[in-house]
Amino acid sequence: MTSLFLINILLAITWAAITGSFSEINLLFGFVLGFGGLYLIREQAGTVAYFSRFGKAIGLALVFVRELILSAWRVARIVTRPKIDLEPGIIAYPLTVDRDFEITMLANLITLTPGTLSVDVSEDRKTLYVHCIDVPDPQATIDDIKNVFERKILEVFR
Amino acid sequence: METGVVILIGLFFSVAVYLMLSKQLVRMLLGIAILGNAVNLLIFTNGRLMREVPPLIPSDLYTPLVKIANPLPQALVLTAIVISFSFFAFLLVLAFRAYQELGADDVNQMRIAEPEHDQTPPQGY
Amino acid sequence: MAGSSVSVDYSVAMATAPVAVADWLIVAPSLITILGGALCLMLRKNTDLQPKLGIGFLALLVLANFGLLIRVLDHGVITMVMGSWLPPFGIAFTVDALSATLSLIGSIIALCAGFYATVSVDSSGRRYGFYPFLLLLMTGVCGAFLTGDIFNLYVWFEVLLIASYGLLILGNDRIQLDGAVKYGVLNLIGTNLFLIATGLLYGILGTLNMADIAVKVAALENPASGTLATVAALYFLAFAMKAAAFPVNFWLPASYHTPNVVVSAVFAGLLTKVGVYALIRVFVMLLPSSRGYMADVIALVAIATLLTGALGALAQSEVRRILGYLVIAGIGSMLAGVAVGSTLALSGAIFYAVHSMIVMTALYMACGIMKLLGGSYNLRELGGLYQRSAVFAAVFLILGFAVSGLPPFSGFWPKIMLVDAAFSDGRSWLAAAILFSGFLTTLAMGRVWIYAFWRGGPEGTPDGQAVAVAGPKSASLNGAAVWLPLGVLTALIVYFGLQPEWMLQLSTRGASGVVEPLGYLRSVFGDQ
Amino acid sequence: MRTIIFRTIAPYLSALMVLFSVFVLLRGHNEPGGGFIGGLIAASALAIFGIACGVASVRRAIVFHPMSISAFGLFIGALAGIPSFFLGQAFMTSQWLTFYLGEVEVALSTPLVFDIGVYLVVVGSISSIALALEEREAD
Amino acid sequence: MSPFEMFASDFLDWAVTFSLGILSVSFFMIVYRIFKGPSLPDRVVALDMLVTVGIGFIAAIGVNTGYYLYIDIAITLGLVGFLATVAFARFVLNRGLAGDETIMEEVEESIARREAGQ
Amino acid sequence: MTPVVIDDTSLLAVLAPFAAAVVAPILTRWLKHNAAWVLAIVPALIFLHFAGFIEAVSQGQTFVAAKAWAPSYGVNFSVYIDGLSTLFALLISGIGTFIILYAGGYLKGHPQQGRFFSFLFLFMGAMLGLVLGNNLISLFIFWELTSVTSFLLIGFDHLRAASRRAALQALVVTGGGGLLLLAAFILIISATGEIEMSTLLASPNLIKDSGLYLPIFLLVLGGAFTKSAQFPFHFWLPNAMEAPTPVSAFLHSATMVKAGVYLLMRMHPMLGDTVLWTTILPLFGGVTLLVGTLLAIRQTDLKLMLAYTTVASLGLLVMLTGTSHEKALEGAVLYLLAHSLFKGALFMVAGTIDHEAGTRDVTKLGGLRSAMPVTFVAACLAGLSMAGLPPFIGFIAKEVLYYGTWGWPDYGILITVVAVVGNALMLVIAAAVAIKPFFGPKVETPKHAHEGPVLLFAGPIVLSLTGLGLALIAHTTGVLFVGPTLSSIVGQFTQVDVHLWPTKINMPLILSLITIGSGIFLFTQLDRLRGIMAGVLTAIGWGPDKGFDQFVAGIVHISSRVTRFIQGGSMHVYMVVTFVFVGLIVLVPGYLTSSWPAMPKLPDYRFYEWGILAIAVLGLIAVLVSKTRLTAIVSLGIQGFAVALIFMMFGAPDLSFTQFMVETLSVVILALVMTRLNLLPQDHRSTGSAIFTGLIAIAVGLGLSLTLLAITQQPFDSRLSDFFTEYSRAIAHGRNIVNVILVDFRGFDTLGEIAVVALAGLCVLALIRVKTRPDKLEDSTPKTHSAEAS
Amino acid sequence: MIAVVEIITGVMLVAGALFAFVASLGLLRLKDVYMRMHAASKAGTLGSGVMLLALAVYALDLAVATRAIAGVVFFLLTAPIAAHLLAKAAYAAGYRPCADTKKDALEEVFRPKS
Ligand code: NA
Ligand code: NA
Repeated sequence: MTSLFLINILLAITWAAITGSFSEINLLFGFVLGFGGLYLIREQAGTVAYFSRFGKAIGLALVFVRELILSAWRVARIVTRPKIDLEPGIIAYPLTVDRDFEITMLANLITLTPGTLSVDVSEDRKTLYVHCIDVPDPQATIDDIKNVFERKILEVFR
Repeated sequence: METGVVILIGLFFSVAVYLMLSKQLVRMLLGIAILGNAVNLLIFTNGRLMREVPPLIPSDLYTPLVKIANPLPQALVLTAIVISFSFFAFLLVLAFRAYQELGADDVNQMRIAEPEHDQTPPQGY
Repeated sequence: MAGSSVSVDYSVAMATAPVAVADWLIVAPSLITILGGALCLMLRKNTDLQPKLGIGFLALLVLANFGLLIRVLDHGVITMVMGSWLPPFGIAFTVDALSATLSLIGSIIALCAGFYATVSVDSSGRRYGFYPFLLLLMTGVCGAFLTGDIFNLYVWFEVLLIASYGLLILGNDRIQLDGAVKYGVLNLIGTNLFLIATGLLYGILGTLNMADIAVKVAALENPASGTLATVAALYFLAFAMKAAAFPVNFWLPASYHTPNVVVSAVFAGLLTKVGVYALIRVFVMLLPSSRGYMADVIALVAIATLLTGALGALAQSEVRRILGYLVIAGIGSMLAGVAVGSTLALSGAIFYAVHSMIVMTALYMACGIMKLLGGSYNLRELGGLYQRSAVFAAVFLILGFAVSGLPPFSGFWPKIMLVDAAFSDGRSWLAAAILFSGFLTTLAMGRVWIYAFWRGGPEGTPDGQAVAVAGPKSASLNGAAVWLPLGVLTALIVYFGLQPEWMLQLSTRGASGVVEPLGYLRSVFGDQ
Repeated sequence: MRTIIFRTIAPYLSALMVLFSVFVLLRGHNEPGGGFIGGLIAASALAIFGIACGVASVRRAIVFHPMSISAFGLFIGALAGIPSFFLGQAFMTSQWLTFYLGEVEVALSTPLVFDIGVYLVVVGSISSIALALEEREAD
Repeated sequence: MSPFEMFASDFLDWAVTFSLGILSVSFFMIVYRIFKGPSLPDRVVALDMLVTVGIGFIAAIGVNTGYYLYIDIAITLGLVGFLATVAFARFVLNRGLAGDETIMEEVEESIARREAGQ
Repeated sequence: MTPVVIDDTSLLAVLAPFAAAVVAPILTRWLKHNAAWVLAIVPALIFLHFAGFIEAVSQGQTFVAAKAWAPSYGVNFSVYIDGLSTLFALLISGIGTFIILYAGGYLKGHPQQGRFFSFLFLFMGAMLGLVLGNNLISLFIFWELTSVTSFLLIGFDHLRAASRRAALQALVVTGGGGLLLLAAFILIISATGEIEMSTLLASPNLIKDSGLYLPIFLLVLGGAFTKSAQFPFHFWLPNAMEAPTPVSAFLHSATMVKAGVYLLMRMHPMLGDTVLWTTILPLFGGVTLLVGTLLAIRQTDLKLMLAYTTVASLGLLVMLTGTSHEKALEGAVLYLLAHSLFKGALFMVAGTIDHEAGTRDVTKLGGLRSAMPVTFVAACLAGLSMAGLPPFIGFIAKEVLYYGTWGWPDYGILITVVAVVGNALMLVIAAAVAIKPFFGPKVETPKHAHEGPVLLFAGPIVLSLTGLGLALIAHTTGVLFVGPTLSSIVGQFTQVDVHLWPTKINMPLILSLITIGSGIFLFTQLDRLRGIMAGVLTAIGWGPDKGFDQFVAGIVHISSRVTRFIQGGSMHVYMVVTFVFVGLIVLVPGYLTSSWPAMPKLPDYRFYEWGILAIAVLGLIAVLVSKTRLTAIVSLGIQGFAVALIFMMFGAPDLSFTQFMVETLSVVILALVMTRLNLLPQDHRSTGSAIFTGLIAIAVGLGLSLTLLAITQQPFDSRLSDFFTEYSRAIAHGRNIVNVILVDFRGFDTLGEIAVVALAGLCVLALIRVKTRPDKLEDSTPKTHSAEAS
Repeated sequence: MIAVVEIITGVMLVAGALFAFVASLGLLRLKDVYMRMHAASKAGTLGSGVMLLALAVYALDLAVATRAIAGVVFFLLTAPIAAHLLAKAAYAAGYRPCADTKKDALEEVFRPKS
């Protein structure tokens, strides 16, 4: 429940930020609204426990912004080549993380980072299928992901 | 200012009508959607056009200093958009159900209310 | 900073004079129906409570409209400006004899339908909103009759249109879906034309308030200028579609026989008449000169409509479809009034509108009873109803003669007024068409009568013999629910036939109100 | 659509969107926005929620039937015009009640109530449509 | 007004014009993709992209006119754009699984292309 | 002499039958057939009431009574009492009395006897209102009422197709004619400004001077000829014999059929004595007379024979009225009186024979003399009067009318010949009907014939005796009835001297003798005559009666053809027609008033604004050319997106906001719906229809563009928006003017709008949730199935 | 100060626009839908995000800035999900990746060779 409360605070702050007035009345109102918002998703809110690691999430976010810029740059380089010859492929990435939220984060990060795009997660949640825009060596890509993102995610959420 | 938009509106109407004159219910609906836009643009243009200045009053004034876009047509169009959207949604689902039950997308094959071979009226007394 | 902190002269922007409580009657119909509709919609799943609620609100509506009419007769034209914003800026509801009369009759019809529906609409129909639809349909109808703002009129048109969709598809029978597609698309086109015309009119005059429009159009040095002419023509087409006039009447015969019979009854009573009302209001009051130079066209349309309707009625073997065409024929008569445009003609049209509203509704209800008694809507399968119920037979005969315009029933008076007006306007052909259409209608209804009532049984019954009628006397025939509404409407028809004076005065007053809209303008702008 | 990734994020997205919709609604009187747009945003939120987590969970979430919400909106929308009756003013004449909590000015007004009515109607109807259609999908 | 400030404002004007320019170009490229397809997913991606570019466009106009309120429109556009993409994804999925011929043609085509080794 | 205004008793007298109609069923349920005795009091009292006027009327005095009915349309419920109307009122109420009695006996034990009584009374009331009516409109109302009630009476035996046909025939013919009469009356009113018969009669030349004489005359004829069964409208009358005998007696003796003649006589001062009148009326009357008698000859059914002679008599009356010759008119009046009496009596006799003997076929009857003595007497008296033999009123009538025809300067000889032939043949029928069944050897009849009850023979005997009595007091009859009636017909006070026995041998007497002689001869040849006529008719093979069926069938056929053409059931056609008219409407007025816009100059859009417009265009094209509807939907998104950008470009953030949302949601809903639709990908139009529809589309677009352009080139009155801008914040406390307009300035629009949204939601719910029943096409009875839970 | 802001804004606008352009180019040039998604979901998102932030910077207004950031976060959350859903749907529906695609691990999941 504490986590719920936490995220509610978070929503209240978001509200205040959006409306641009941090007066207590507005925060209070934001809290009420946030409560309303959470009420809608009370069933799914089991996952909110992870928000307790809010701090580390910031760090992760930074990494991920950097990666995003890189990947965008890479796309730019690819598409501006006079002749595009790539070896795309869909690889099966064996997941270590097993919680919905972790999987989700990982999948999103992968999508937003260079040359990879999560297509699907296997029913047993053991495998993440990733489309790579250019995979001369699939294993290299897999390791790359393992060492950069999955590790980060694990240390953020465990 | 208006000319370009006016011509565009004409095009909108033409396309809308052309689509509505299709025998295919779905294309008719696309036509109706476009017709809605055409009408909205028409009302909007009737209030005369001016570039960019929205009808908002700055937070430190009671009446705007600069000339603003005509707000009334905007309000009317807003109402019209909402209404045409509601009707569009309804007709869409209606078409869907009609297709389900009558098994036809070609409106000329929808002949249950007015059967092809209609009974002739009774004679005699 | 709050607006209150500056000093503005409210009196230049808002009506500051206190509003008499009785003037809230102007908005009462809209309020009652919206609140009632919303309430019924909230309690949608309580199918037992719904009819009680619905009928209650409809009864309130009738009372309100009655009060409104009284008020109008006492005080002349009355206006309420919504939000107190001075006309032409805010939306004004301006009620004259014409609006009040039609609004009252319409609400009476709705109430009757509400009663009738307790039998003919099942729990599924109630669950999926019969009463909300009916109430909000009335919001649209009354709003359309009472409003004094052209765009607002458009909004009410849409309200009653969407409500009518809901009623039309209630039950989702295949035939209904088919009818609804045609009804839906064609009517949507009609209202879009209305909207286009209104947009253009705003572009020309820069105003939406009807009284203001009337003033500005009158002020134009050339009221027949091209753009205005186009606008007028567009309005005519839009309202003609709404009114199901030839040659844009397709939607009506394609759909009116498809829904639950009580829905047909409501439609027949209300929908097309709103179109006619709008035609009168806009053409006679707002764009008189346009009406002037379009008179011949309108007359032509009227004649064509009269004949289409009457011939169509003769061509059917399904009673509800016959009635659908009779609705159209009636519209022809009203258009004739608009074509001539004199006070006499218009009062004839108004009287006829009232008559047609009542009689068509009653006929469809009778049709429903026919089905309950005889087990079919088809003339080939009907028969022997005369033995089945002499009272019902009498009622149907009265309705049949009334719709044919035979004396001494309500249809007779407007008919002679219209013929008279047509003759004095030198439009003998129009007069002839009215009479001939009446003749064909007599023939059509006579045929219905001899087949469904006098003949001993369905087609093929041996001559001189009576066979047991198909439909077993349905339980739903017991109790007042079906008979009371039909009785009330028939009584009105006979009353207006035997005692036409009141309606005559009312319609004359309504007509002169639109021909000479001075009272209307005064009521909106005050004495200037 | 049964995919963990979507199902995990959707609720939060929806919650954020609902929040945003209320924001858009409340500031509509002074900035672009208002009941209708707010309502549409909220409806979209519910639609996303429904597509991701199934209609049933949405229905449970909003407790009332969407059409009842819509009806309620219509109801208060009409009611909002009535207070002026008691002041001898015309229907829908706006009434303003401005008071201060701390330094924050809170203005309650009949137009606001009306706009909230609009919001509810739109949320109710549109989500009702979306959910009904989505349900067909599911079955 | 210092030369630097003048340069700054000129630069901004140029930047706005430039960005609006290339965004317009992008628009056309996207529209072309929508025309061309070849497959529905391609078109949906393009539509999604159209929304994205639209957001940028709105931002640029916001800078150009100084109406920051356009940012809300941009955000909303983002929201509903996402909804649209989701809906289309769903559409593609169901149609594909339902074996709708209009989609299957496209699928065959994509397979054919694959076989053809393009 | 100006009419004397009298109290409302006469009005009540007219209304009395309607009251009786209401009580009749109750009374009958209570007293069975004996109710007739009580009910007959009503017409008897009416008779006495109007008898009270005879004295004064014979002095040339006239009376009016009036009650305002629909004053704002100048309609009164009023009566005008003069010679003509008095005579008719007396006939109607007098004969009516005995008809009621007769009906009591004739329908004894019939389950619907009560209803029958009320029909009779309704009819009687309508007739009285008609003949006494002073106000044209109220006169017409009663005129149509007679058609309506006769419809009910003729169709009384409704299980038989023949009755239904006859009833419809009567309704169509007489009702249709009524509409012509209505037109005539309305023309009269608008031409003369007068609505009361009395005032019109006061200045009879109003119509002739109005310039509308011809149409009015023809329309009046239309009404009168249909009602009075003049050739070629005579056919409905014999068919009306399907009605029970009392009805026939009433309809065909005194009343309904004579309404036309009444009208002609009533309008004679206003319309008569013109070339048109004196040509057309005698022509049609004469033809009708001959046709009627000849057709009567070939009948064997007593009632039909009488019916056709009624047609003939009406022809004779019209012919005489047509002469506008005073003596002939006097003959007409006498003949009218005589005919009412003997025809009423004979019908009842025929009915009695039918009732007692079980057949009406004259060839199967004979020797009833002894079985039914009283009826026999009545039959003889009436028959002799019909035959025109002394000392009966029929004889006097014949004398006078011969005198009149012979003396008529115009076509005197011609119509005299016609009259002689007609009368001779009528004598034949009289003999056949009144004499033949009673004389000769007794023929065995289906029922064992014996004298009927008093209810049955009271009528015939009284009426036929009256015929005798009036003849015996010929002079008084002339003074009291003929004179006053003639006065009203010719339009000024006239006195006549009627006597039973001719004073000297003169032309009329000779003509009578010829008539009688030839009549008796023909009677001996009756069977051969019948054979010849039958042959002739089968040779002709067609008659207006068959014509009626063809008319009805034809009009129904035409209507169904027309309707199928107009309402073909093809949605596509409906759309095309609709948009053709839209196209015309947006182009034609502009063309007629040649108000095209000035040539516009290219707007100064920035390149990216052009870009937006271009995208819109591309989107539209994409929708048009899209091969599959999926592409179409996506392309729909493009144009909507572009529209939103256009709104933003012209300073409408709220609009573009909304447009973005709505477009997306439209696309979403489209996608959700489409998921389950398997539709034809292509929009296959033939090149021809593509061009045609394309032209329509272009016309609409072009017309609207031009109009819009012309409008936007005019100066704009922005005072509404200025007002909103002025007070949006100052009074309405809102800085977003658009939103303030939506929730405050024009909040009522928005209220309606959300009503629409709510309803749309409900509609869709109903559409999706309510399951369509297997294939039950229409049903208004409560549906048993229930919908899915929601 | 204003000048600096203007410079930054300008730069961000240009950068964002370029990214968006690149994304569109990718949409145009890349071979199959899956590869095009790469372009859209990365460069596109970044481009619009940056331009949104540019507006925020230019506004110099906390409310606007926070809203911009909220918006960007939202995009970053939604873009990959949109791509994922679409890719999954496309693949499930049977759209094959282009011929160059050497390895296809999903092949046996959706179309197992039996
Ligand atoms: Na739209
Ligand atoms: Na109607």
